[in-house]
Amino acid sequence: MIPEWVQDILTSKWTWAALALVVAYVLTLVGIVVYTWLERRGAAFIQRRPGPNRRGPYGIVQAVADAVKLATKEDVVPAGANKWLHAVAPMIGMTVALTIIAVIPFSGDFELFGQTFRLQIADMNFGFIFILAISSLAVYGVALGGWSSNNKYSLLGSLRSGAQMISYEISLGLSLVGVLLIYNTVKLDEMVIAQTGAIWHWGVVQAPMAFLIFLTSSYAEANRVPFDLVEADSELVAGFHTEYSSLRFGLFYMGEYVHMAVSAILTVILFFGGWHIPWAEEIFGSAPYVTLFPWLLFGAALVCLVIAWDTSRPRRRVHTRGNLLLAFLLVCVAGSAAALGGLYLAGDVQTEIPWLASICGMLTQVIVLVLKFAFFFWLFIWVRWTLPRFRYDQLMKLGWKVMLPLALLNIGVTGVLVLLGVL
Amino acid sequence: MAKLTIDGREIEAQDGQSVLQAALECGIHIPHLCYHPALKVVGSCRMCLIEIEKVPKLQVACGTPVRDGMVVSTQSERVRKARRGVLEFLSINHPLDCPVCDQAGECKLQDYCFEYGQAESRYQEDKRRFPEQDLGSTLVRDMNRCIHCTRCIRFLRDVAGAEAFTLYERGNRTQVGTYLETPVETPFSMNLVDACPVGALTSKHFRFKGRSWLMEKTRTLCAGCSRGCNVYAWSQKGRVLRLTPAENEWVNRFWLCDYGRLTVNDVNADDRLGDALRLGDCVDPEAALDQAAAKLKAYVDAGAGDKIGVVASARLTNEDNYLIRKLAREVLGTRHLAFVEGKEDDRPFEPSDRPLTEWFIREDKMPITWGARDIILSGEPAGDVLGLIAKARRGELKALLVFGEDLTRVTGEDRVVEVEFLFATGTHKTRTVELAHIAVPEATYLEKGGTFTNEEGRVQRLRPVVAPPGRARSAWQTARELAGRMGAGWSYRATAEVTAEIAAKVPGYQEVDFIEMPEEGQMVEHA
Amino acid sequence: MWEAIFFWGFGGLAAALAVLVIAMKNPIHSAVALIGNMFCLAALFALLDAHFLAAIQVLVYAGAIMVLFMFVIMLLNLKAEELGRSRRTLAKGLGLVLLAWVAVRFLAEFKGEALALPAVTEDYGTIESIGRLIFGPQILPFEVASVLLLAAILGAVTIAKKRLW
Amino acid sequence: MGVKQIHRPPQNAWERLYVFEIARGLGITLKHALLSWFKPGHMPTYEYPEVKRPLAERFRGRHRIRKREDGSPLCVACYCCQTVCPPQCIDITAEESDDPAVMKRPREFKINLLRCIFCGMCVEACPRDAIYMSHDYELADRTREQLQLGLDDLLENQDNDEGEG
Repeated sequence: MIPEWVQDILTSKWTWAALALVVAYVLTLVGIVVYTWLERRGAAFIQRRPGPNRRGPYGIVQAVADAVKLATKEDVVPAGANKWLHAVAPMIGMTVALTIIAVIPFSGDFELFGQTFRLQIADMNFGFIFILAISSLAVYGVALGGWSSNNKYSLLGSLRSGAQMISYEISLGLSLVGVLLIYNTVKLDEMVIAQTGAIWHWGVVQAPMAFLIFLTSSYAEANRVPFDLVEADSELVAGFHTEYSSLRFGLFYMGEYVHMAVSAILTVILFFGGWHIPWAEEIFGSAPYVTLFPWLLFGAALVCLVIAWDTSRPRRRVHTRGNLLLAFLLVCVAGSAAALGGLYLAGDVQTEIPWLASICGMLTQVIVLVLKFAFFFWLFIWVRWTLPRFRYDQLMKLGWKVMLPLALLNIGVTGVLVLLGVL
Repeated sequence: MAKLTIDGREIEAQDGQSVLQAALECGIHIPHLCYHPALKVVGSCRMCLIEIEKVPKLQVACGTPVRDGMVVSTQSERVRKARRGVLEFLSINHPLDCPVCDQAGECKLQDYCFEYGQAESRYQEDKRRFPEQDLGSTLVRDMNRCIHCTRCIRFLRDVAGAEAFTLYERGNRTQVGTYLETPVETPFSMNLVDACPVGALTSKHFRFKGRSWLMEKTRTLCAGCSRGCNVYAWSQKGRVLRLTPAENEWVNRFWLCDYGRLTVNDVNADDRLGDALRLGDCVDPEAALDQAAAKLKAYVDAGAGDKIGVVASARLTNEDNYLIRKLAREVLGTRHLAFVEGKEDDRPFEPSDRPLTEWFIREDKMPITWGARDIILSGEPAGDVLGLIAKARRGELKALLVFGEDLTRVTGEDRVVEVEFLFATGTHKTRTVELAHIAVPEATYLEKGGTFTNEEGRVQRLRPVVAPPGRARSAWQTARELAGRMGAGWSYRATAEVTAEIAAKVPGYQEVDFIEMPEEGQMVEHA
Repeated sequence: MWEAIFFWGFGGLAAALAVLVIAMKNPIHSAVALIGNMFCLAALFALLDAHFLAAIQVLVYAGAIMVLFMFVIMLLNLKAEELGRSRRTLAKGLGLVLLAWVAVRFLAEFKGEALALPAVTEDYGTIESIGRLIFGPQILPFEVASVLLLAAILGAVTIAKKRLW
Repeated sequence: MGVKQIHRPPQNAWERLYVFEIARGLGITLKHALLSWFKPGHMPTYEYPEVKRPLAERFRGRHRIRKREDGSPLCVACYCCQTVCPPQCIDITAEESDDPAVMKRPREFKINLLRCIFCGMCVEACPRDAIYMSHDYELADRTREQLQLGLDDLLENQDNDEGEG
């Protein structure tokens, strides 16, 4: 028989939490490949050029090549640098960004073999405070990285970004307080549930001011344009990561993308109903996500077919042949998805195979969440290639003289409205 | 003395001088093609036309003697127009092949056409065409380019003493050449290339090797014989391509013999020594000198310094010989010092108007036989090379130092004396160098500075033209290195320092000044 | 099992980092060690079910206060030679004596028995219960503390700025 | 030095709100992104290795030397190009030609492309119009030696393109 301690470990919540962490982190890191690809091609499209389109279908393998290039570069530690902190700083940035993923609910509750599950690593009763606490640590990666490089530009960049992150953290936190008052909870999953139903239950409708402040502050927190003064290259070379190369630079780089991903997903969960589709129950009945799944499958099959058609045809100007292998694979996927969808539609799965039904429902929720997330991630890129960079005094002015009073006002107004029973 | 005015300048000229000579002397350039200071005046090119006040027609400057009160204009519009006309006539048959012509860049016709000529010729008819003609081992004639100035004819007839060239045919068909196209057989044939103002006569040796404007021109000396002719060495990319005579009224006038010109082939030979040799192996010269010095020091320390023989050479410079002597006498402490010298020549030395063949080339093919006698002997008993070799053969010498000479050429045998230690320096891979225990490379006369004392007792300055191959250096530097490694505190850094010491120590050389030496050289008294 | 591992792990780390805070010569290293120490403390709070306190610990101390500390240290940017060599042997001796005294007292009190602590209630450590405490019975000290902080802010501004308006 | 005053157009309240102006900007960039996505053929870029940008008539690329009808170089080794070359990247060695009408021809004609500044002075200077600059600009290679053009390199691929002559 299995020894008792092994059973202990297997049944412990810690074990499953650790496992979920590993899965979530691996998926996040894989996601970075897509994010960088999206950023590069997005930037290219906005600038009317093709961007990376050589390696792999639509150039997606280019991101892997970038990673390999980064990893195989020489790891330079500048003379006079504080070696230990220089090594630790990029890890802090990355760790902080990854840690927040632990509290994000990716789906609602679903039943499986008599137990209730939810795609959330840590179900904390103080979710958003945890997020604030952890993201407040992100300053250290930037500050220590800049300081330990023994470079004036790095130090200036890190001080700038430190001040920027602290300033905007306040308005970020305060904007969340208003949301908190509306949802009357601090648990992220409960916040999502609070947005069920009509679209005016969504946070963005109920607290538009909080949404704007949150969005702006999260851009500033992620050091993205228009708040990327940290790496204002004309002034500071590359800011705090001037002296970083190889994988250490890669960690900062990936940290930024994970940060963006976390911000985007939080935006969805706090203001855009998380995995919910508005009026889902009204339209699709009592188990809307289970019912919706086959349609999603068909949609996915359609997308696969379009991509297959697109990759198999020779391209104008680009003198590369269509990717027939990929097209073939995609057609296969599309075919099997359609078959599965048909099968699902034909049988009454909800009553016959309840576990499959709940998994399908869960998958639908994840897909909905991912689609919403994709838009907000794209928004990061979109904004980056649209807006110019702020000047530092404008940045501070905006943070302290506009965002902070607005956030405080928002709390007051929301509080009054909640007391009056309007919200 | 005559006083005349040229272009508004008052100048004085000697009676009997032509206007052209007087003008050239005071730095006024009148274009001329057929005039050459050493040749008789014919006035055939009509290039030097000048306008003289109160003379109705334009006159040739080369053929008009100066007269007191003459007022000459060399740049008036009338003169310029006349010159343009002359050039147009000269260019009627002259081909436009400057790109392939060796004379381009130093061609007077080209220069004058550039200055006075018009770009387009009014002459529409065909130019006359001749094939190139081989004129013996040194010359190529291209009749197309000839402008019939007859400088070549005059040089051969009046200066070289070989009446080989003449004008034949008439008018438009006039040609210049040898009778029945026989080759030119004179040891001064290449002077014709210098004499020709255009590219009608070109040198086979220099043909297509380089362009005059790309080469560097250095005034130095020829080491072909004891005359010590002044030459210009033309070099490009570290290689001397040709030697041309430099004017020196007291030595070689305007001329240089073919033998002297072709000594440059020795310098460019393939068997030059660039690295040290130790019994056939290439080694680092520094290490070779270390070993040689250690060996010699062992002899000296053992009291066997006098058993070392030292052979200097009249092929080297005064400075080389001086330091070789100093090395032998003061560092090694040997009496056995000899030098290789050239043949005696009892003909008078002075340049004269007699044909070049009678006086120019000296029998003594060593450049400084007389200088070496002054410096190496300095009043001490003469050392004879053959005597030294004989001593070595008898076993009286343990080591032999040979500087810049091939002993097999002296003895006429294919072997060098067998001694315990044979050290040699050499410019080429000679037998001596190959058989030496240690041999180091040596620079030739075009690769080093120094002074030559010619047969007449004229000290002239030799200038380095190109860098020596590999790690070769002058014999005086080799001597300095050896002495330095043996513990002598010599501090010569530059040739001038050795020359200064020669001036101080060698009788008769007091006046010699390396830095301030005039172009014609300085005379010393042979002891 | 896991809780024990985490407790001893974070506890040991917290103690080690606390020692490093005073042992490190480079003030930045000390500051980093202090941040780590606070993080470990937060973890210990979390293990004690005081999640809110843990989050606030990280948010306020590690995330805000230490950042300002670090900025000051970074801007001073002391060189190794300026830091000099600490030679306060008296202080060190006194510290050791005090430590020994505390240890002796602690062991004398503890005697290896579990402390009798009240059981954790359902709402222990939640935001709601803490909020009720702070804004209920503890409202006076809370407000006094905030007035104190306000006074400190005003004082700092008055000292730093020569002309206020 | 005078001070240049820049007068920015005054912003009205709507513009000062920024949010809508930002949205307008986003709209513009989105328009471009969508155009690029759905009409990739209309991008003003060239997919370089496969598609080459049309070159100007006067483009100065790698040198070539024209040939006579019998295939020998038109060059007569006059050294004019070598003389005029500002970075001195041309190195000619002349020799006697077999053809008495030609007289002189290059034995070696070396161009150091690493030194060449593609100024075209050699083309200007050439009295025979023998040297010209082709439209060949893909000159990367793996070793320095491969970028030292010799006579054979200069004579090959004559018909490829005709540059400035």
